[in-house]
Amino acid sequence: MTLSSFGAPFLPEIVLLAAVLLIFLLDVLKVRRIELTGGIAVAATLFALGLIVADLGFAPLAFLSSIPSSQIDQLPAVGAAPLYAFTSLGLVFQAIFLLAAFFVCLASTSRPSDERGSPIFYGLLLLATIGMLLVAIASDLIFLLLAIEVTSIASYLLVAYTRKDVRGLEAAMKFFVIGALSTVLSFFGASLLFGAYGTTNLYLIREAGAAVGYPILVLLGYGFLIAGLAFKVTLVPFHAWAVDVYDGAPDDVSAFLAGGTKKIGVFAFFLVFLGPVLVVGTVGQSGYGLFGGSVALGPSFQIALGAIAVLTMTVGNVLALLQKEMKRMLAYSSISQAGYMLIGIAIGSAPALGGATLQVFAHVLMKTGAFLVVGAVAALGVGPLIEDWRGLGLRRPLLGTSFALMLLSLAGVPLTIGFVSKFVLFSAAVQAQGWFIWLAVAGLLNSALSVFYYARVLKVMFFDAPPVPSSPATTGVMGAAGPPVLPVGGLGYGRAATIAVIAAIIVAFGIYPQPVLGAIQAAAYHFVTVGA
Amino acid sequence: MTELALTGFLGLSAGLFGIGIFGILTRRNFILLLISIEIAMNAAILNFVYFAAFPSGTSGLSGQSIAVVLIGFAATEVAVGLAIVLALNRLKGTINVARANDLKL
Amino acid sequence: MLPLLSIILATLLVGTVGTFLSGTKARWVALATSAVFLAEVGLLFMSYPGWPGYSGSLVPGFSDTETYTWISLAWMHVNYSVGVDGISLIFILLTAILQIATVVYSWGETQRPAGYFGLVLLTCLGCFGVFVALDILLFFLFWEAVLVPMFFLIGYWGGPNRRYAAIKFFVYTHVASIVMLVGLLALVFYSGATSFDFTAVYAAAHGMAPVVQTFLFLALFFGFAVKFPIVPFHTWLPDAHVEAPTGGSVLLAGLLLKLGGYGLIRWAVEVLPNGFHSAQPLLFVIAFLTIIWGSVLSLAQRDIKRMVAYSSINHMGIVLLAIALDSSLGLLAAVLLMFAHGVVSALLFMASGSVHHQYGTRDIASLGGITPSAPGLATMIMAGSLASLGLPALIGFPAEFTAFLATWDALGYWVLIPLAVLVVTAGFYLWMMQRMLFGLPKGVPEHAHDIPWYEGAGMGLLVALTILFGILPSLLVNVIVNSPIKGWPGT
Amino acid sequence: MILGVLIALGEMWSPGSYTNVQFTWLHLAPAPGPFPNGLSLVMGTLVDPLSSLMLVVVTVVGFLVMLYSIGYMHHDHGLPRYYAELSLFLASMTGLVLANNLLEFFLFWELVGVCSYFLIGFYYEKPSAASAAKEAFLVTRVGDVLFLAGIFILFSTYSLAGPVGSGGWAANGFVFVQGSTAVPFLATAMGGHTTLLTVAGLLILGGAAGKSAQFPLHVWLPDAMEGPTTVSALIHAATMVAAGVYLLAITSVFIGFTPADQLAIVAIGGFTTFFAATMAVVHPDIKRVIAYSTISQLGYMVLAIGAGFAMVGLYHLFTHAFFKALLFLAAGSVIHAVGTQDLFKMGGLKKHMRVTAAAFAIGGLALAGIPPFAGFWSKDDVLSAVYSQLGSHPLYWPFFLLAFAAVFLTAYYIFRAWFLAFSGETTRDPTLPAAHEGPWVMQVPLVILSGFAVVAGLFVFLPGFQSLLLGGAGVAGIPPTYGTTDLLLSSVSVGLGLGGVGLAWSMWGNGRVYALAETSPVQAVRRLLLNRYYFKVGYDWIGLKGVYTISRAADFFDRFVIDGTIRGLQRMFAFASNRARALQSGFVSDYAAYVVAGLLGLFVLLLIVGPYLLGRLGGG
Repeated sequence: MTLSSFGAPFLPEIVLLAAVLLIFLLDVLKVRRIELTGGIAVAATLFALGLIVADLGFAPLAFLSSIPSSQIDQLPAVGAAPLYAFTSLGLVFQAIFLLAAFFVCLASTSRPSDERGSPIFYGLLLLATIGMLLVAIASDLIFLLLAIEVTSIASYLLVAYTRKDVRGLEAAMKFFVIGALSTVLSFFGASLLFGAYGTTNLYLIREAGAAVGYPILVLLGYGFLIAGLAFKVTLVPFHAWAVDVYDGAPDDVSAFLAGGTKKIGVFAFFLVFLGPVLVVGTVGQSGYGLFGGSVALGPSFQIALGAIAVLTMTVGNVLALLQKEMKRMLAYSSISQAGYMLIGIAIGSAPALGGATLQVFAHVLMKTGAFLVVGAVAALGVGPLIEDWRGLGLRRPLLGTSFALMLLSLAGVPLTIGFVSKFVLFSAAVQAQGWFIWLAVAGLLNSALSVFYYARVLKVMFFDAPPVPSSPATTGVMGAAGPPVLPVGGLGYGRAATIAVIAAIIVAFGIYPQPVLGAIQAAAYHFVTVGA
Repeated sequence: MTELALTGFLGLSAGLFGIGIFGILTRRNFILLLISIEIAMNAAILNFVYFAAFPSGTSGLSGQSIAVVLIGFAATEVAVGLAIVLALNRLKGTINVARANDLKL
Repeated sequence: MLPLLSIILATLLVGTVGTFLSGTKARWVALATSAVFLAEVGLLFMSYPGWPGYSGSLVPGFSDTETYTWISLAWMHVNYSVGVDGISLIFILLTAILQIATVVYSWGETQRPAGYFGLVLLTCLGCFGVFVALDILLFFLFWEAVLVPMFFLIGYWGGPNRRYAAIKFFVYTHVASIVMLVGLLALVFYSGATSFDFTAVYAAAHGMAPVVQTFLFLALFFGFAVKFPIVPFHTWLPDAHVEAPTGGSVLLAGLLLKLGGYGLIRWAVEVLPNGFHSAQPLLFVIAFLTIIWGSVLSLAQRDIKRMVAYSSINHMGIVLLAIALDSSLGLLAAVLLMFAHGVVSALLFMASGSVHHQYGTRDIASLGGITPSAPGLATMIMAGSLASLGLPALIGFPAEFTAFLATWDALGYWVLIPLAVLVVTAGFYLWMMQRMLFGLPKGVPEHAHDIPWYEGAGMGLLVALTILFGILPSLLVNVIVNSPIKGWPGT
Repeated sequence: MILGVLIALGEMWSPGSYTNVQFTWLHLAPAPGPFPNGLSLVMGTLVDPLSSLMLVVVTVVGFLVMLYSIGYMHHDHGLPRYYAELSLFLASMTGLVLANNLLEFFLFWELVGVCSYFLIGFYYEKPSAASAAKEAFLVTRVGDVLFLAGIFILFSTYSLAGPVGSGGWAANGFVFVQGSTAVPFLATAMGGHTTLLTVAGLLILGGAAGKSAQFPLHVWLPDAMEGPTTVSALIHAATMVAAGVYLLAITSVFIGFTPADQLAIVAIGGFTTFFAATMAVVHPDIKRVIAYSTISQLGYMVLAIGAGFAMVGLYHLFTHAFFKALLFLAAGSVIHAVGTQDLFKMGGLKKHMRVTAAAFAIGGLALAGIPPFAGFWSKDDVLSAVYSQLGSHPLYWPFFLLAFAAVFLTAYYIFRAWFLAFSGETTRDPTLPAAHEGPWVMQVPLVILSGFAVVAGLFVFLPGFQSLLLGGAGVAGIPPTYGTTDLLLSSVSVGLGLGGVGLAWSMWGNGRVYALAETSPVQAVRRLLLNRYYFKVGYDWIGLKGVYTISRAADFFDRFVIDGTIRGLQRMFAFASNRARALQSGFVSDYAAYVVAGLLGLFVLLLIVGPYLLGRLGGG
């Protein structure tokens, strides 16, 4: 018998919530050993992940499946206005989110075991994860935005959870201000749409389609909404906060923000512009041109998104070129990566959607991994500048190799997942033909541009001579005297395992992507065609 | 209600929103910043209320209920914001956001 | 029938990994791998028509093909699909030869030998893959996979300015391959073939509108032209060569440049005939430009490596010309030329590498009369130069003869341009020899000795092949002309 | 050698051509294009009158020179290299002679070129030798390139020529086909194509001129004297330089020249005879004097072939090979003895070196064309051959006369050399070592060659040899006939020859030295001649300075313009990146401003740009 007979489609969220409560309870009881709290978090995310994967139809775990397949990828009854709906693509995204959360939880168990803030860290992290999971099943604009806010508020606090670190607090402050501003924008846009359609339910909005009283309200509303969501996805020019935040936040938190939370914005874009709530293409037979005449709204959304995508990729890369700090360089590169995902949204075909989703998956692996490596290296006592990494690749071959793998994957070098995702994405762009091929060209040229700074890091890590051991940057590193050296050459089991696993996945799916790619494409296909 | 009234209401909320945005752009004091954000937020909430006043055949969340929810949400947001600024104030001794710019370039 | 190609790939893969892991014993592992590789290539030839001792009838199309599904979606299908024809066989043979020659030549490498030999093998692996790939993604994959090891070879084992050269090389070629990738994708999706397999694309592409074909051809051509390299996209080559370690230069000139020519033949000229024809005039202009430019510039170089590098540009220009002729003879000539240039330029780069090891400089003007102290080295340089300037009974001659004969047939008196350039080519080689080998000893240290045995062995192998195939070019030609192209028997 | 002579003898008994087995060197299956029946390039051998004649020369002289070298070179180092290269040369030369198609011919042609390169540079420590070797290779290379172009034209123009059903010339490997009658094969085979045929002929003439040092590609041969004298004797007098003449011969026999070509050939040959002779008149270096005379004599052969009598040209080649080798070896033994090449330092050597003196004198007489020595017969045939063709084109006249004038000069300069070296009482430069004869290995070849120099011309009267000459397909050999015109011609030329000798005796005999007044206007001419009409200077200027300057300029362009643009692009990105980073000011208010600006930008996109583009593109 399967769990679904209990009719518990929200089991993953419930599990995480339970874990949160348990952790805080233990905190109250002054039980703060990181092995324990972290263990709980790891177990919870892992179990939730298992549930989701089961729901996705992964046979070996079928006994775990909690959502009856009859509820997946179904349109609601006519006139019904559900707050949530299960789509297979949503489940894929939930899996991806949980994966990110799981990696971060696992890796962060390697922090000093007596750290006081650990319960808060794990609690907030799981809370944010719950919000992300809710985003993935939303089907109502307000529900969606509130779910996003759950994540946002949790992550504001997460950035500042140490409460002692000025940089962290400054980052949190900036994060909060810009975040609140974008929230306002999103809600204002939602209110305009509510005015235009008389409802916030995405299904009903799609049914209403072009039959609206005030198309200008639709345009403005979506304009505000794009601006609001763009904050999450860190699209230029709504990106400025991200660099400072990723830089200022604790490494593990940066990993979670860059690898995890920003992806909910991507799925929000999917919901608002594609899929069951397909606005692109349905609105617009009779649109409203500013200079009179009728204009298809959908295509002009596509043009706008395409423009933002190109802008985002270019600015992100150009700014990353000369960065001296490793974390800021990674932050900029993650901004440019967001541009690639937006390409998929701008195109809006099933292949493109699948490509973007694969890009999200790849990015979760690469960025989470990269930031975790940064954290690990920092824990070894190496400074924040790229220069400080001189010769690291030769002194720590395995660590260096896995980081090199992540960078190469970010640069889109073959035999890595990063190459596959870009390849599929750009194939989709070319396949869509029309002017989208220029998106592919722009994206590819950008990835060429990005090679500059990734290659620079590789050069520093592998070609340059290591700094003289006496310099402060390296005292206590590399097994010399210094802070208590953790197992696995100062990395700790959790981090070492996570990094190794991520590197392995990057290569494995880079060589044979069919399993994940097939599932994602199928889900994307359902997502755009269901009910249409 | 008439179209005219609606445009008037819309004008009001647009004005509120504009004031809020202007405040966000110009204020350096974190508290004033928070207040400006709330003003702009209220513009959105007001919108929901007016549009709810329109008779529309569609179902789903009603404007009023959304408004109520959003008011509650705004409160939480402010709470979090204050928490952050308190901690910041404890460390830097100021709530001037312009003074917190160590992270740049 | 064994999946020979996959076996070879596996051999190289295992050998590479083994070399990386085998520390100071790396050179032995590398040597063993190369030997096995060579033997397997021999088997491959035995099973191909046109090779003496082949006792089967001629099978049209590609032979030794294997196809397994790799990525299969509703809208795109990618296969692991490999196969060879006469043309690719020639290049595979070149790969095997250069690999073993390089390994032997670099026997004395002391700086992180494991990494060095591993990267050498990895480069050869990539090139082999490019030559056998019959699927666009697979092709592109190996194509890109070649860059990385070469990047590290230049960047770690290279000369004083190696970092700049390495990054320049990587970015240059990477940009090119990106444009090429767009072209390849468009090739698939505009032709309506959802499959990336060569045969499918080949079949579908012919139906495309000439305009589209032209654009696609130009995109692909740009990608290949940078690898060639073609003026004005050539400036990465001299820097890369000058900075690269000898082994790196050898593979760079011997194999990487050939990727461009092979790609052009296999993926552009054959697949997009209309685009090719409309682009022909452009190709001719570029080819002549490259021929003249390369040879005139090599005359100006003081660094012998730079000189050889520019002469490579000149030779590859002739290759482009031969391909652009779109005649059966021209194609034969192009393939022969690339094989010849592969062997000869490898030989010359090894020789200049030895010069550097022996005398600490590669500056032609500051050396002189090295023959008495190092007759072996002098002989190698002389052999390489004579072969490179197209002396009969050495491998360069049949290639250039056929090339120019084809040029005359297609273009008439234009052939006088490359012929005149031949004189210049002879000029700078002879001048180099006069200044460096002859005359009174200059820049030669006391008790200067000849090159070590392994360097001699590496070069000797190449010299032997130069002579063998120069006297019996039919060994190669009979294999080449059994390819399924240009109405040759293999069709 | 023995084998070579046997083949030649066999050829004498039964004229005709034997082609034995050949192997395919490169084969291209039939395919659309210029070679519809396919193309094959083969290596084979063809023995016919021409080749057998050359074979005799190559083998005999080769053997004698080898013999001579044992003595001459014994105190040089690097002897293994010397003999290896010499043997390689002989092998290649034999291959060239026996080649049965133009490609194979070209192959060996290049190989002998390389051997000559190596051998000229045998004393590679001497910069002058290394430079001379390079020069020789380069100048001949120019000729080779022209020759190659000629081959291309012939091959593709006549790819289908040949007996019907045979698949055509290309399919059969372009082997030489004997014209059935006195008409060359290809000229008739395709009928038209005369323009192309003319061009091809001129290009081949260019090749021959390069190899045989004809004007204007003559500069390399005098410098080639940097090599050992034996090499000069074998390669640069008897065999390799003659290869050009041989090429013209087989071309005229098997392929055929158009009248325009013939005129060009006559012009080149006739002019060169005189041109080279003038330079020999004043030169102080004994070897170079002989070298110039070689150029001039080659001119005679070319002249004959141009006039349409290939066998006559070869006949002169045959005799010339012997007496010119003789002269060189004699000069060699002189140099061996006194260790200098400067005629003005020698003198009075005949007392110490009777054999050499006699040999040199015999060679000189032969060269000067004094009967009954070898040179007389063949040169006389050449002249009468040209004379018989004077009617075919008025322009033949001047070159005919130049050739006649050259006879006089020849006789003069060679005996000037003889008197300067051998006559008189003692050496002018007392520092020279006491002269002595070389060992027997050096004297025997001198004697043998002297014998040839005397009798070689008379071979014509052997029936076998005569048939050999007559058997040369496609052309009529000219055996000496004593018709009135020829008698006249012969007497005139002999007269000129004697005159030259006489002049030489009057100026230089008995050790006299004729010093030209510094002020006399003739000095200008002398300087002009000594500087070889400034040809070498000019070539160096064009070839080295000119091209090198251009290439330097191109190099500059390459480094700074082409590569510079790329680096400029890189810098541009760096600059942009640097500037853009300033936007990341760290002030949260700025970030908020960006957000609002972005919002406005979005509205512009959605409300203005989007509709506009859609209007242009007509929908997404």
